[in-house]
Amino acid sequence: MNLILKKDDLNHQLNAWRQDYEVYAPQSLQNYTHFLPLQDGFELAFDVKAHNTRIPPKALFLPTSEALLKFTRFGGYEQIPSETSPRLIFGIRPCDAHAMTMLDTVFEQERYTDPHWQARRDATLLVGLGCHEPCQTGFCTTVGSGPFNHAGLDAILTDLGDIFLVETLTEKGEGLFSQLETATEEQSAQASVLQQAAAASMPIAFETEGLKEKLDQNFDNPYWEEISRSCLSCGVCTFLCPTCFCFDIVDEAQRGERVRNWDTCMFRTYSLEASGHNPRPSRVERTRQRLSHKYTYWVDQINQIGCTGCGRCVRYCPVGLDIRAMLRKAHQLPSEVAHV
Amino acid sequence: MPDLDALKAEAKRLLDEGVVEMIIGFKAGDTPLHPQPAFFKTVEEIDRLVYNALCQNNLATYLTRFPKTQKIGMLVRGCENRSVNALVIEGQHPRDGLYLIGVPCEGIIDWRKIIEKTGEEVISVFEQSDNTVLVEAKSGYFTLEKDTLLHESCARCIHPNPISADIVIGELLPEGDPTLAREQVAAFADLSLQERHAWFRQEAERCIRCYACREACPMCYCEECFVDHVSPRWTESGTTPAGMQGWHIVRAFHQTGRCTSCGACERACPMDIKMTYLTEKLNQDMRQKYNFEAGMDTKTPPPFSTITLDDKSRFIV
Amino acid sequence: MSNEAHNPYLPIPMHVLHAYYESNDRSLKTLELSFDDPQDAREFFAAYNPGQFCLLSVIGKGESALGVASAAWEGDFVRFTIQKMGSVTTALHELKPGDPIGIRGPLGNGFPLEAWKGKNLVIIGGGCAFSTLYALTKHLHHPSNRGDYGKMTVIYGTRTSGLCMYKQDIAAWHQRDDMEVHQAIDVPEQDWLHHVGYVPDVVKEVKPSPVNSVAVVCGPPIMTKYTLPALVELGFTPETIFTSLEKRMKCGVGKCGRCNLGPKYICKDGPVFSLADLNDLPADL
Amino acid sequence: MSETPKLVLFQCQWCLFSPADQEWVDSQLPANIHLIKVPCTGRINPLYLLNAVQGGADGIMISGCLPEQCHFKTGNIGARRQLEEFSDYLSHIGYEKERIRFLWLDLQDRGIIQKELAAFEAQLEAFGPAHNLATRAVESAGGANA
Repeated sequence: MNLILKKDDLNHQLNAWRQDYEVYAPQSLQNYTHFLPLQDGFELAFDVKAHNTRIPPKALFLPTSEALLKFTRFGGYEQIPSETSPRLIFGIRPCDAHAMTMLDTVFEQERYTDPHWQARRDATLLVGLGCHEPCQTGFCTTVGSGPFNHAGLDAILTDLGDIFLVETLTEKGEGLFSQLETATEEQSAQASVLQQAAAASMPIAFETEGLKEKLDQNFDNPYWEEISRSCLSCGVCTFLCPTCFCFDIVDEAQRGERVRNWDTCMFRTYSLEASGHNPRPSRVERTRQRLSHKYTYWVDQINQIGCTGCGRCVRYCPVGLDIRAMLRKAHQLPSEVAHV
Repeated sequence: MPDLDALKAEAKRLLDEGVVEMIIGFKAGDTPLHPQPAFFKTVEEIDRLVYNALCQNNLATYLTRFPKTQKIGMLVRGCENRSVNALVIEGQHPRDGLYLIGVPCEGIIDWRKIIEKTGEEVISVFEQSDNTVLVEAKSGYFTLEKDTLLHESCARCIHPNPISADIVIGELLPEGDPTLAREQVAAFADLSLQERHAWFRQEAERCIRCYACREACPMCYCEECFVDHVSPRWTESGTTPAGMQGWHIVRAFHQTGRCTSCGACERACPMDIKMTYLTEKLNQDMRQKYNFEAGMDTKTPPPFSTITLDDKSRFIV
Repeated sequence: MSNEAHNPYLPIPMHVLHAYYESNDRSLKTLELSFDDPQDAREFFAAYNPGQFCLLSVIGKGESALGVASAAWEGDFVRFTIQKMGSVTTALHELKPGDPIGIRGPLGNGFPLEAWKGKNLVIIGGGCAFSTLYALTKHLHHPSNRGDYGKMTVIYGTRTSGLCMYKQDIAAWHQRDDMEVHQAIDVPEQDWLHHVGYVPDVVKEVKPSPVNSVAVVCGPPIMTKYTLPALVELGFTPETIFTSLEKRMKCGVGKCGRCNLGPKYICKDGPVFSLADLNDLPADL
Repeated sequence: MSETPKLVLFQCQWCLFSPADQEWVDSQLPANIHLIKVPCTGRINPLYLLNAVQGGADGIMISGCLPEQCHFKTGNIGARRQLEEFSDYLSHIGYEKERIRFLWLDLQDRGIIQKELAAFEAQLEAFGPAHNLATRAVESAGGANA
């Protein structure tokens, strides 16, 4: 259902939600924006250039560090209860919301479900804000997402100047906006034109057809060495990625906790075994893992590219590596090399 | 700006005559604000060499990746030249296995400042001869003063000229004013203890521990970093206050007497965390206490690895 | 809201029942652990299948993934043989009977025992990786299981005779008439009555028949690398050769991403894979 | 200040030449002083100090030998260079320089460490507890390593 939220009423609406939810929205932190809980007198900050918050909102579900267990005095373990207070994330961009649905397939599985992730996901509503002016480094339309993609969202807003057009996408989302008046047909049509124009204005960054096969078949190609030559092997691309989820589990003896921290396949120590053997000893193998995971392994697993094109890795790479260029280059790889 | 053609000609000569096997330089990036470090092995590849004020990485960080027997040519600015010297002192590459193509540096532009000033996405950037930068953005052109775009560590740079390059391309620049860096440290030291701590905490606690600062730093070449050490675990592993602060405290301290104030750590940080106020404090201390600046030659080891009995007067507390 | 029953990160509380060295150089130690809560034991053994692994957890040190080295019928305990390697395994070596310990598991899928019914089994192991094969052999020895399978051939190689694990049991196996046991060491030793040579060579020498057979190979990567082609050469098809993979693991339940191998996670999709599976996966080991 | 300051003493095992002093340090140290004995002050990694600081130590005393009296020739000199700089550096970001005190003992000295520790404690008491960098959640100072 399409509704109208006047921009003048936005703060009022957010405050009304604060009665029932802890409301997170992008606010400015130093030079960038970050999802922070709204306090009295809050000021929203939407990054006009990058659109996205610097750290993807996955951090609200999988914090950079969190305690999994506490050690008890007598050599036992105590669970840490999962957060379950109701939360609402306002202003999440469609690429980030789409990523949440992919991460769900990792954390919520039939056999094993991550209790912390699940509790937070179940307790959280996502209200998205579409990007009517797509960002420069983003390539959402290329990888099957889009500036107004609905995946993972309970409602999505389209900026129509003085008003937001609200499209409620789930029952919960409808409940959030039950007070609003319905949009006119013209308004809906106006939004729809805008949405299509936004998607159309994004160039196709690379061809995805046949990409998986190319990468699959060229596991040992010098291509990987070429694209990873200037890589520093830091964790910027993966930590800022909305679909990267790897973590490390570490015992903090002094705190008496078992914690999990974000980790990344780009670190040397990530796959280093106690024996000294490292399956991915250099930047070549690590870059291959990062790209292959997103562009072939995810496709095998859930039939979707594990990238939503948010463009953070491109924008913040300290050496200016661009995954789009890497994948364009991948198309020049030979197709019929036998898999070794 | 140095003459790019002269740079390329020299680079081509080095490869052509077999003086070096590879040249580390920059090539145009895939995005307008990010030229990429590049490794040129053939004369033909040199055509893609670029050098401009947006080249933000310290190329010396790549040096330790290559075998010590390899003959390497490298484009060096003032700070990179000194980083190379510091690495040579620490035995990371023999100096005679290197050919340094020096470029006097007018300062590195912080791409974030361009975006901040234009307020929109940038399509291309041209440096102009009158010390301005012409930025083509979505809505039109902006002319920006280059001095306002410089990265902080470049704005207070003391040694913009390569000091021991094998060849220098371009006119040497006047030395920078050493008081700027000193004043900056002094200004911070003048704040109250609580203010200084509040600043430190606010910076450190945005850290996500991606270690881009470590990887971008030429002097961080340890096989195993102290944070990766498992037993004993030196600092907390995650993004707890102790973990984040511990990382920033020790990362900078490990650079004592080795840091060349290039600022690559700060430029690499995805969270815009300030770090040079820490390293600069240590650099100033080294200057004052031991009259030492890192990388000024390839012989003098840093103060922490020179121990003399002359120190004894300082023992009287 | 409690997710007590579902938290896959919570170890089962256990105690060390027995701890003894397995090899003469003290690099291998066997721990037998008993459950603090009988309910945990029931749940564990209801789910357990040889070939599965557990994460052994030492407070303050971390967790280490180890294959289970006991069969369910042996009693209400779980056995692990641990090679001293990193900080966690060193801490595990220091445990004494009575010490508390936590384990998570059984994890992974174990050997496809149902599918193997009616077949001859060729069990090939090297070094400390033999532990899960020991569990398999023990499982098969139980009278209610033995009849389901055909001929059993065990080939077990170690670097030296002193490194051979489960010596008493293996000595007893030589006496059994329902199985064939071939032991091997890498270099000759005095009084050694069995094979001398590397496992792949011993396999070629023993020449197990591929007819109606499956082969299971567990050993160090270099042994596996050469044994798999040797089996193919003997006529085993990729679908009848199985091996167990190892990689660094943290969560053990397919979340942390560490043991990712192509589209699979070794922890939840493995650790047992057939050679046919492996041929479809990237060589990222 | 009513709270007793939490103190960590890093002691070079050679610096107390008098058995009586060493005996006092080994067995009669007040409960608020955590002793970490090291083979030489040169063995003290700045990370040890950081660990103490983050663990909530209100003060750190490093006792070692005078120059030319180091059992390992120059361990103390190297230590002084590094640790003094480290304490300078910590004072830059919130841990007062005065909270890290060096005590260089002559082999002839007797009964000095007791007085120095008492004086240091009095000074720290006047300072109050050090909260700034005490970010590690532990109960007691230096308990981090206990």
